[in-house]
Amino acid sequence: MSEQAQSNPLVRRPVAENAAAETRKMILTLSSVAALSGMLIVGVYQYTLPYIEANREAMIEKAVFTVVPGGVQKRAYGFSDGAVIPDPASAGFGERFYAVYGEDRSFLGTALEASAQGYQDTIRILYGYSPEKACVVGMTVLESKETPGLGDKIDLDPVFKANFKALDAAFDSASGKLVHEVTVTGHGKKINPWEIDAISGATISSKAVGAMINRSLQTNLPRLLPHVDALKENTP
Amino acid sequence: MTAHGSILELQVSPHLHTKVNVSSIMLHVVYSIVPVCLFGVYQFGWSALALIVTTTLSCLLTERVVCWAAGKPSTLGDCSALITGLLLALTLPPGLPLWMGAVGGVVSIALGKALFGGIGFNLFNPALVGRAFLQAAFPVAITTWTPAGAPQRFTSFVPSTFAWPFSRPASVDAWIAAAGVDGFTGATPLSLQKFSHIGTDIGDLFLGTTAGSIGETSALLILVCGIFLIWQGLMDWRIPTAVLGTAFITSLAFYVLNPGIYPSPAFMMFSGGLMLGAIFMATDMVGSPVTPLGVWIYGAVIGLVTVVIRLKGGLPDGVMYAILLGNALTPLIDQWTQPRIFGQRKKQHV
Amino acid sequence: MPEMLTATIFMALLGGLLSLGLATANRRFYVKEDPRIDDVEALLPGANCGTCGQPGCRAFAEAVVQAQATPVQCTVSAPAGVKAIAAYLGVAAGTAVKRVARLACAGGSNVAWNRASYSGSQSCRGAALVSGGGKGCSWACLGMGDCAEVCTFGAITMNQHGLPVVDEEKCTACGDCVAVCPKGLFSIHSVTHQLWVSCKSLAEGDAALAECAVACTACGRCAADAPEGAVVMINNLPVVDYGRGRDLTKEIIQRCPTGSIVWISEQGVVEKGAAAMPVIRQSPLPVVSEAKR
Amino acid sequence: MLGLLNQWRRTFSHGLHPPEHKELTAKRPVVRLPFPEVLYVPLSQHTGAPAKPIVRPGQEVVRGEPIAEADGFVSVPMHAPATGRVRSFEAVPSPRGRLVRAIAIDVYPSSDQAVLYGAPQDIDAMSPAELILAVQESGVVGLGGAAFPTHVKLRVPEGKHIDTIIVNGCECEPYLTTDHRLMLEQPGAVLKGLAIIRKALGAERAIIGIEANKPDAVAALRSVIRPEDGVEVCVVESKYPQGAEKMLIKSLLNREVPAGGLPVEVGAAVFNVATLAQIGELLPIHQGLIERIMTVTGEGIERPGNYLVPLGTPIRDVLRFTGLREGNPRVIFGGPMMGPTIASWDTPVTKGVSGILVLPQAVPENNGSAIPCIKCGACVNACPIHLNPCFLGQLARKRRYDAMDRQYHLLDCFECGCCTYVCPAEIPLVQQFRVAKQIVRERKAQA
Amino acid sequence: MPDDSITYILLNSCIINNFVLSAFLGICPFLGVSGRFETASRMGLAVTFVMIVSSLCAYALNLVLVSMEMEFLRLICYIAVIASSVQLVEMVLKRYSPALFRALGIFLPLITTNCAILGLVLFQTFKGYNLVQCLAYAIGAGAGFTLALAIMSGLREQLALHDVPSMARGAGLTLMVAGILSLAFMGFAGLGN
Amino acid sequence: MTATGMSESIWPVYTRGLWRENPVFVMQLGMCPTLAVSNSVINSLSMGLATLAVLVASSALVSLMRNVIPKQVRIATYIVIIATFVTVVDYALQAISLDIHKALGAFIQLIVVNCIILGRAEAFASKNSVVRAITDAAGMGLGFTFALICLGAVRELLGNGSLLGFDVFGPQFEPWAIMILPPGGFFVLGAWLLVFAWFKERSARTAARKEPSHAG
Ligand SMILES: Cc1cc2nc3c(=O)[nH]c(=O)nc-3n(C[C@H](O)[C@H](O)[C@H](O)COP(=O)(O)O)c2cc1C
Ligand SMILES: Cc1cc2nc3c(=O)[nH]c(=O)nc-3n(C[C@H](O)[C@H](O)[C@H](O)COP(=O)(O)O)c2cc1C
Ligand SMILES: Cc1cc2nc3c(=O)[nH]c(=O)nc-3n(C[C@H](O)[C@H](O)[C@H](O)COP(=O)(O)O)c2cc1C
Ligand SMILES: Cc1cc2nc3c(=O)[nH]c(=O)nc-3n(C[C@H](O)[C@H](O)[C@H](O)CO)c2cc1C
Ligand code: SF4
Ligand code: SF4
Ligand code: SF4
Ligand code: SF4
Ligand code: FES
Repeated sequence: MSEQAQSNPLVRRPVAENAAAETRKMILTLSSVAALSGMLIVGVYQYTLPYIEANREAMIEKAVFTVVPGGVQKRAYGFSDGAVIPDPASAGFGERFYAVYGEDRSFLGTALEASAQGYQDTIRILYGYSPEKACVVGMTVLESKETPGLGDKIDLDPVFKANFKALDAAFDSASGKLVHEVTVTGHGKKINPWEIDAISGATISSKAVGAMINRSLQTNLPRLLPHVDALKENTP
Repeated sequence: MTAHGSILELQVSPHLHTKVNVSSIMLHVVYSIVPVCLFGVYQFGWSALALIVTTTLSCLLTERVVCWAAGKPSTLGDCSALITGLLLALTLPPGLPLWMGAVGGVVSIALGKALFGGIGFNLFNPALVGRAFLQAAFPVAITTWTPAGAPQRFTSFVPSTFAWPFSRPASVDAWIAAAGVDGFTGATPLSLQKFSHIGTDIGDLFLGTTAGSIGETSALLILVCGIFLIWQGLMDWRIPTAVLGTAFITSLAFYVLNPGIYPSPAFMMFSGGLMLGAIFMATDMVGSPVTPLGVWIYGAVIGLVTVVIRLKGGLPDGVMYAILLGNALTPLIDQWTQPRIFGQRKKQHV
Repeated sequence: MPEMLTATIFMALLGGLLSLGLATANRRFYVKEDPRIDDVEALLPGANCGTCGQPGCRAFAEAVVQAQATPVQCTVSAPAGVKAIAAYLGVAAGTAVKRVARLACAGGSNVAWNRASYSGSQSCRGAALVSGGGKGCSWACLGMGDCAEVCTFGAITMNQHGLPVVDEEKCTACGDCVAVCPKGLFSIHSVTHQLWVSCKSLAEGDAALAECAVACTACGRCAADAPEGAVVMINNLPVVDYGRGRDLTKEIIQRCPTGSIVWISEQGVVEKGAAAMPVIRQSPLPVVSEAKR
Repeated sequence: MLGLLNQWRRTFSHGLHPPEHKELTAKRPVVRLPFPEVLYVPLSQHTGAPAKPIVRPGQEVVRGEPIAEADGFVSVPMHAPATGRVRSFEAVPSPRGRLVRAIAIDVYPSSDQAVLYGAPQDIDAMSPAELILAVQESGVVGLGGAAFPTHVKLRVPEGKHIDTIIVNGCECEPYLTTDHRLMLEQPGAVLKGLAIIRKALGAERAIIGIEANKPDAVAALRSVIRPEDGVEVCVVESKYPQGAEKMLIKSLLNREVPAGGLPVEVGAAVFNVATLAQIGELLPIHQGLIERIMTVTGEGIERPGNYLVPLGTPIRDVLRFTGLREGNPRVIFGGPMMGPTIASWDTPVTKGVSGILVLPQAVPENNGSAIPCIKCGACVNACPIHLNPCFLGQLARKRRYDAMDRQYHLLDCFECGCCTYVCPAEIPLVQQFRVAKQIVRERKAQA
Repeated sequence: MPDDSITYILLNSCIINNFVLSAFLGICPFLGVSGRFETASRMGLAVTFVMIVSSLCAYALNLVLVSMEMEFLRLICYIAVIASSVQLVEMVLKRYSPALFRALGIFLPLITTNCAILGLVLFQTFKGYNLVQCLAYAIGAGAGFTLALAIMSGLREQLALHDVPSMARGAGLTLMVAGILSLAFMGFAGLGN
Repeated sequence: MTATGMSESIWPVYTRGLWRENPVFVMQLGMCPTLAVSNSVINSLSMGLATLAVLVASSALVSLMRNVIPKQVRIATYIVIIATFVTVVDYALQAISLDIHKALGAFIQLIVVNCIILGRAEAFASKNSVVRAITDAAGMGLGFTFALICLGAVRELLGNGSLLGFDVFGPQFEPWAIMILPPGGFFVLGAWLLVFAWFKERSARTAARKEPSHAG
């Protein structure tokens, strides 16, 4: 029962008679533990980093090749003051986009990220844009908390996804605007190629997707289109 | 003196009592709900009737089972479970699969009432707990509307009505199309207004010839039934007044600011579940405050939240959530609005 | 590897800085408190989970020390830990002779008459307000069990005649039953007080018997049989002087005609004197009006 | 104009109006009840210290003779209600159930029972202090029900002044018609008593408050009031508990007696009409209170009516005279809203008993378990004190007495019973509150 | 309303995605300390206070870590800094304002090891909020936490007067009530779109 | 000093956390991750195992260092230790599967503040030998995992019609979305607690019936 005696509260601790030494001990313990932790974390971090990067790469690749059908290769780009820089340093999507190339190293299109507030929380998507066809060619949801069975159909409903197989995104460089704004219509009311047929019962989520694509196209196309040729050449 | 041989009874004063008791109150409420039910059946047909019967039976049965499990005498006699069942049905879309209605009934009574100790002890309106559960569980089914007055409503059931328990209901599109009424999509006035910016004729709203939940469509009928209850002294008139008044003022403010976007106050008042909620649900005494000031605050909160959800939120209607929120706030409201007692001095000691 | 070095140094510095800050603060801002709080806190798990209803372990320790909470309320502590705290705090409380609640009435429904029939909420306090509750003897137990209801320790049960019975094991002498009984029938006594008067009726002789078959008739035999002054008659009731210790013997109860003065054994068994009329009736007496009697 | 405004104000908020049932006896003039064989005069018929007997067993007493003297200031003497012989001191049941000491008097059956005791005294010549003493000697206590010694109310504390005397002729309890008959039959006595009290208090105003359901009483009083009397008769709304003094003061003067305070704090004093009538009759001839009018009524009575009953008559004898129907009755002293049921046929009537109500056996009530409070708020809207009986009731069930006292003003409940009357769940609220008040007081006394 | 506007951040963290009722953060104190309104409201205030302090500390710390490219130390640094700064605040309060300490301070140790705080700083980092947005986020989250706790305590005080079936007494019922509250708060979903 | 004295065998130390002192169902600790990530069995399992790992590792280390750490900084030290292991687990999980990591979201990092871990460190590990500490941690961690799976199973079954991703009810099943949503988490955990309370009450009642009564 030695432990018991040690922590028995009835045995009073000596009060601060040795305060300086105690403080030193405290500092020493905590900083050495912290230092050790730091070491351990760095070690683990460095050990797992390659695996994590590989995982992440695989995930991005999967998403990118879904939204630009036929893609087998990709290259990351970043926007920077009217130019596009290949293989930017910082990780993640954000101000980045991907140029996608097919089997024959031909340029198929780009994959861009967009986000907006949905029904529950922010929805993040990746969509493919083909300068060739002047169309959105695919869309996948990266992150959403929309209601299962309702809002989450934006990722699961094939009918809804079909909207993005060839969504008209013709750009008028003269005015710097889309020829037709991408709009969301009521369920089953889609007539024009630039319209998105909303999911019945999930109008808000559908509208969020439409709005974010529209906004993303509006901001990104002006700075992307001038460099399409460069993208075509810079095959990976 | 034979009478002197009799036994003296000891009773506590007062020795007189009103004739009103809990069962009689509940029974009168049932009487006043029945016309609303009948109108719902007239508008939406056999499917509506089947749903009303299902939820009611489900509530009654659950109540009975719960009493049995707790070893208590049956409390069916006080009719409160009957009200819960009827009101639950009135808030549901007419074509809702019956099995979902039954689930709603079980949840209303078991979760909304029995868990808290039964009648008088429920913190929240049981019928609305049931409906809120259904809405979160089956968001698609509960927003699938069928039009009012469809010609085949008394010859056929809405196809979704008889979905197998736990299975997905059939589509109602064909049935609605068969109604053949032009432009009928079954969308409710509120969602038309919110998502398509299409207004609805106030007269139709008032009389109740629009799509919607079984019992919510006719503002007129609900008003009449409510006035009957108020006249009988069985309902607190201040609550509906506060709810409707606040809703009116708030929506008027929005409307005046931007008549192009926001609907008129009249539309607000007569559309959706506001009237039903204000008259039959917000007034459930168990979940509403008892203090004079508290009652007004409670009503105002409900009115305000309803309008805010309708105009600014993601859902077409927010009455249910507003009332549940009002119920949740009731204990605090009651605490904070204790009346000044007769002759109370500013600072009182012993 | 430079990353590893930076990180290690960074963390060491951070750790050092924080602990230095805390240590200085600990000394600069030290506040003196009841040392027991620290000790109880040391015995607690320190999870600061709040499950006990107190905002953290220290607050719980404070509450326990101030007796506003009981150690069991900490669900994280193992039962043994709970006991340790209780033991730690209990040391100061000390130990004493066990005291229990005793009832001064034996007028169950089979022996005591009713004068009128009370129907209303089944609460002694409530009934007592309605013309005394209808029992013939104004001092009698009403038998609706307020005492059993308030006893947090479940020490009181109502017997078949509607009289409360105290389980002396469970009784903690908290006094709740004493406070609640409208007729003031309970009092807290040391278990060594074995001589017990189980009646409070101030009525005398036949008047007392008319209401209850086991009432004290104020005949004074117990007082006569007791050593001088150990039991005295005051207001038609015997009063025991418990200070007389050994003078109080079982002999005193022997000649009591109704058995209203009794001897309670160490096991809590109630013994009546030899002369006491046995009570045969088990079923409740009917409610009768006075005219009939 | 102001009068019209006042008319509007002549009530208080909340309260209720139960069926009156007054038609049973309202038209029946007061009849004298014959003397019983034995009278039991309890020594404690009033609030305050019991009187001290000044007779011995076996002693002969003459009707009206003092038989017990006041024990202190808050106490009054007793007078023999009939000529006879003191038999013994006995314990008799009181309405509250406790046994109390009473002087038992064997009534001489052959006596003509004339009041021989007493002598005229000149009221007009007496000073207020002398008047107060005279009121005490007459043994008069509040006949409105509380039986509070009237002379105590006449001694106004230092620094306070009573500007208005309110005469309480409301009789808001259902069934009772005692005050109603009295106002019809003895309006003069009421006025005379009022004049005496007014003199004793030096009050500027006097208002007689009568509920609107007694227009004949209003007329009777108005007919005897001379303009120079300066007495106003005001009609107040028929509503229970209009007769409670706090409510009546609010109705008539629009003043609120502070919570926990006395009427004197708002410069008012309230007297029941019967109290005043007795003072008006007894003081000039220096006699004591020996009998009172009471309504004996209810569905259990064969011959309901208003009777003049000698104090100390056991109800057995009262009911023998009025007849009692079969069944197990509830016998209530006072009105149905506040009166207690009594537990023994031997209970004698006392000064505070304004009526004996006999109701048939009650249907079994909700014993506080079948249906709990449904928070309908009816009680909150009925409580004239603006308490929250709904919360008080819920707390009482859980024995949270301290919270009831500290947060919900338990001690201000004056047990009018409005809340219980309206409660659809039939919860015995007042009973719970009485228990709670008792316990809270006990706890406070201990602390 | 743009989803990074101050108003939206406030609304979102307070009502739409209430920390307790829809984000599941800080459930332990929510269940434990919601028995009485007194305690609950003070706990709410204390949490709000700690949230603001932590949010600011974390914002600054993150700047340092990012500039040193040591994001992998984020978690450990956050928790260490939050814990120490809160403890420091606690000591200062105890010394200099016993009244305030009584009111708020005693809650502080409980709050340090509470998901809501760490959750807040982690989310604000993920969302990349700037200083003002961080502040708004902390205030909104704190207010939402207080709101949930206050409502719950009111309901539980009321429940203490009810004849709840014996098996439902305790955490089970509290969770059910929380569920119903969470249902009610679903009504605010999509607000501000 | 714990509590449990030395004479006790190791087995009860282990089983205690599983059932009698189950951290979720009995002690009601670590509720946030319990509710937040239990919307499917796989998430529950991953979270449970992650917590288990952190719990065991930190308990072991705390127990090892129990005689070195000064009292004043013990909590701070524990937190640092725990945070270290959480970070380690976080990276490990990212290396194993990003999908699961994403599903668990910030709650992996929030393991740091899971009261169970600090509670066990302080209440048990800091006062017991390494072996006992690890046993206790394993018991608690498994108990936590068990509770999470109890929740996850119900929520996944009703909310998605599947178990561990396998379709159970067939395509016609209408999922109960509420079960995946926040209210569902509260309801299911509440329901489990009610079920346990019911069992406890029933067994207490049968026990009381067997026990001879004292009174009499
Ligand atoms: C519990 C619940 C969850 C919902 N989830 C979503 C959602 O995730 N996305 C969405 O767009 N609408 C959602 N809604 C429905 C919207 O509030 C709104 O009713 C719908 O977008 C209207 O679409 P409609 O016009 O096609 O009926 C939800 C509704 C409820 C009751
Ligand atoms: C303890 C006590 C003291 C009182 N003192 C006075 C007093 O000084 N002056 C007075 O006018 N009335 C006094 N009263 C009488 C009350 O004002 C009131 O008339 C009496 O309690 C009966 O009123 P009720 O029938 O409305 O209950 C006193 C009453 C009590 C109980
Ligand atoms: C609820 C309630 C109702 C009362 N009703 C009457 C009444 O109808 N008539 C009456 O004279 N006194 C009534 N009283 C008594 C009065 O409050 C007050 O005590 C009395 O008028 C004082 O006069 P007294 O002392 O002469 O009796 C009532 C008291 C209470 C508490
Ligand atoms: C005016 C009024 C409205 C009512 N509204 C409802 C209601 O909306 N939902 C419900 O379940 N019960 C309602 N009831 C019935 C009853 O109060 C309810 O079953 C209780 O909540 C059960 O404790 C209502 C009763 C009255 C008198
Ligand atoms: S002892 Fe007192 S409290 Fe207990 S049952 Fe008898 S009268 Fe009631
Ligand atoms: S209430 Fe207290 S004193 Fe009375 S029996 Fe129970 S434990 Fe003993
Ligand atoms: S009895 Fe008390 S609480 Fe009830 S109405 Fe009267 S004063 Fe109010
Ligand atoms: S009247 Fe009765 S049921 Fe209504 S609130 Fe009051 S106590 Fe409750
Ligand atoms: S796990 Fe305890 S607060 Fe979140």
